[in-house]
Amino acid sequence: MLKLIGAVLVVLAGTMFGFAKASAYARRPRQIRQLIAAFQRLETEMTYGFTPLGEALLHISGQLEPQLAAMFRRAAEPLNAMTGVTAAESWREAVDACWKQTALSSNEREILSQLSFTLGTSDREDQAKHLRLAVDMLKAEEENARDEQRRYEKMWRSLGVLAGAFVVILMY
Amino acid sequence: MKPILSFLPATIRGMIDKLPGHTAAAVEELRIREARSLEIVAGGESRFVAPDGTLADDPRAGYKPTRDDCLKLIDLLTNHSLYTFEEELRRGYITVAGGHRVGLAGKTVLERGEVKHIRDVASFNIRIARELIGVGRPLLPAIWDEAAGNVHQTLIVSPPRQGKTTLVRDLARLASAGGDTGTAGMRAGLRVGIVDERSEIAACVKGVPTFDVGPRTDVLDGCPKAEGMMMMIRSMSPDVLVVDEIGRPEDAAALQEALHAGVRVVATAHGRGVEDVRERPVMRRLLEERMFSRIVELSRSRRGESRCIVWDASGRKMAELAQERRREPGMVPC
Amino acid sequence: MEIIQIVGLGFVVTVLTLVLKEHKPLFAFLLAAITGIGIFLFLLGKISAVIDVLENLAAQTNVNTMFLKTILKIIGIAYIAEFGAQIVRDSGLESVASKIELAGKVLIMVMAIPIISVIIETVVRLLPA
Amino acid sequence: MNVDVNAIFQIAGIGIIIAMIHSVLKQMGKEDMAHWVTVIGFVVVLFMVVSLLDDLFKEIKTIFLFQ
Repeated sequence: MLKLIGAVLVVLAGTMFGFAKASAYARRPRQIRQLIAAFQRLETEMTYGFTPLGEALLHISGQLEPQLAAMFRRAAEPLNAMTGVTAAESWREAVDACWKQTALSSNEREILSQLSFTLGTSDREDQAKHLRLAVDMLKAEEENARDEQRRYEKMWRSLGVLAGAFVVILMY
Repeated sequence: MKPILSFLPATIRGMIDKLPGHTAAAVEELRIREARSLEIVAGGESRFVAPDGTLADDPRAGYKPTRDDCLKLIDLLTNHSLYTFEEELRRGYITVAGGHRVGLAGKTVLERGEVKHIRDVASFNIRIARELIGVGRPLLPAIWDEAAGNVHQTLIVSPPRQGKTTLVRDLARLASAGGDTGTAGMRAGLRVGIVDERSEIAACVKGVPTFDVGPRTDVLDGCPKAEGMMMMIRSMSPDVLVVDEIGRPEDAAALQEALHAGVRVVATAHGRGVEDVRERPVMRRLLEERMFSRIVELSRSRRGESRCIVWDASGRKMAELAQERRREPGMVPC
Repeated sequence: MEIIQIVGLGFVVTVLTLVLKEHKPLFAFLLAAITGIGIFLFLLGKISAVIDVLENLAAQTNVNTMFLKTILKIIGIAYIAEFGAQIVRDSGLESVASKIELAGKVLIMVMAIPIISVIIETVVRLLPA
Repeated sequence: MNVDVNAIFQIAGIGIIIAMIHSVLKQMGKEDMAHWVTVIGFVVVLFMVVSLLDDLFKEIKTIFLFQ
């Protein structure tokens, strides 16, 4: 009886692991989508609203998923608090700190840190240009991520169950 | 000194922090030039700041800010948002929180023959704004028009860095506050409108003045003077309009409009003296038309005492005031 | 009724093997092998009873234990060779299977040599010189 | 008898699951992973078979060869 309960638990754990992995694949395109939307809003804030960067980031963070919102907030805080940190440093620091919690891959991270070099340091046109470039790159990544989602989401789900069953059989 | 520290990159901030207290309190300008010595102007004297925070007369001894310092400085000065300062970059200066003005120079970018913005900013001149409450008090009786119960149309003339803006700010405060100012015939305060094109007079942050400009004062922040004066007259019905640094043809038209509306104007202009101002076509026309019934000439001697000479429209000397410059640390709240 | 169990097991294993053969022939082979081992182990338990009886008989009739031992060894070799050959044959290696059988035969021969020599000696003694 | 039946089903189960994992991985284009999984499963099963074979031979030895 005890053995049976253990077996059920092991299978359950395997299944959940598989589903967690699969959901990471589902989260990535969604988060990239949100990042794209966020950058487009940032562009609007910059070119039409003349909103200072710190405030703009804070505004945008209100409409994002918790993990991404945390990243934006973290980047905005030192800027609004006037701690003498530059925008680039603050943004990079935030990306480094919050990247682990998001489902984003190293490609997106690279795009984000590329953006940090120009964030806030040039005129509107240039900012818009860089943001658009980042958006374009993110769109390519999104396509990529969707493709991967299609391919690997199901795989991880079945793999989780199967791995759980495998372990149970080995131990039974 | 304190408020501008937060705008400086860490390297330079460390040096300024180490300055002796009395120098730090008297700092008027901080000049940062890429690859050239860090200069500081305190009490009218220019010195260079060495990396260890000591002052030197030898330019070679000063700390030489790097490119990185300059990039960080511009990032911090613009609140990490250079794109919100495009108009200011076109004009060559930005005003940061606290009313401190930062002049910029570097490589300009042209578009159709006009300066679009400054790209590689290599020179910064940070002018520290000071609030000297009461500095306008001795002057107020001289420009007070008892008959109208208002101030005269006043033009304040002086070279840069003599305290025009500080003076005009205090005049606005005094006129707005009213009460016991030692001026005959002054009753309740007046409605004052400040058109603060460069955000220097009131140093507004999000529309709210950070300097004390009086309880009955409205501030139009960042607005071109001519347009701003019209807007103020139409919308806020002020008794007195305060503007900084007039001199363009459209300013003259706006002044005329103000006069017709019965609004008194206190304005400032760059110039060594009245004669100097008369040389400039727009100003000459204004003076010839007797737009200003009081002209105040402001100057500062080497020893640091300031002098005010007040003329009326026909060139008669009305008053002469001299006062020790009140620059003791306790009087410098900024 | 152990035979029913064994037949049932055989059926089940056959079905499983057929399923596995499609994807993983290797596992099908191992499955067949382990089934063979299992059945053999089961049978050994039964055979040991028979052998006990034989031993008792031998002890009662005072037969030389050397003969009995040799015979049992020969039977053992025959079984093992048969088992191995069949498993190998299952996976299609006919030639290896026949070699195993050959080895079994030769080894049985070798085992049988002492007995044969005793028989021949006896026969020679019986013959008039 | 019981132990053997268990082992047989265990091996069959492992075989089936390994086959499924293999096909899933192969479908998603991860052939190398699929191969490794197969190898691991094979080693596990082989280990079981060999240990059982060892049992068998020991038994035969004790019964037929009086050791």
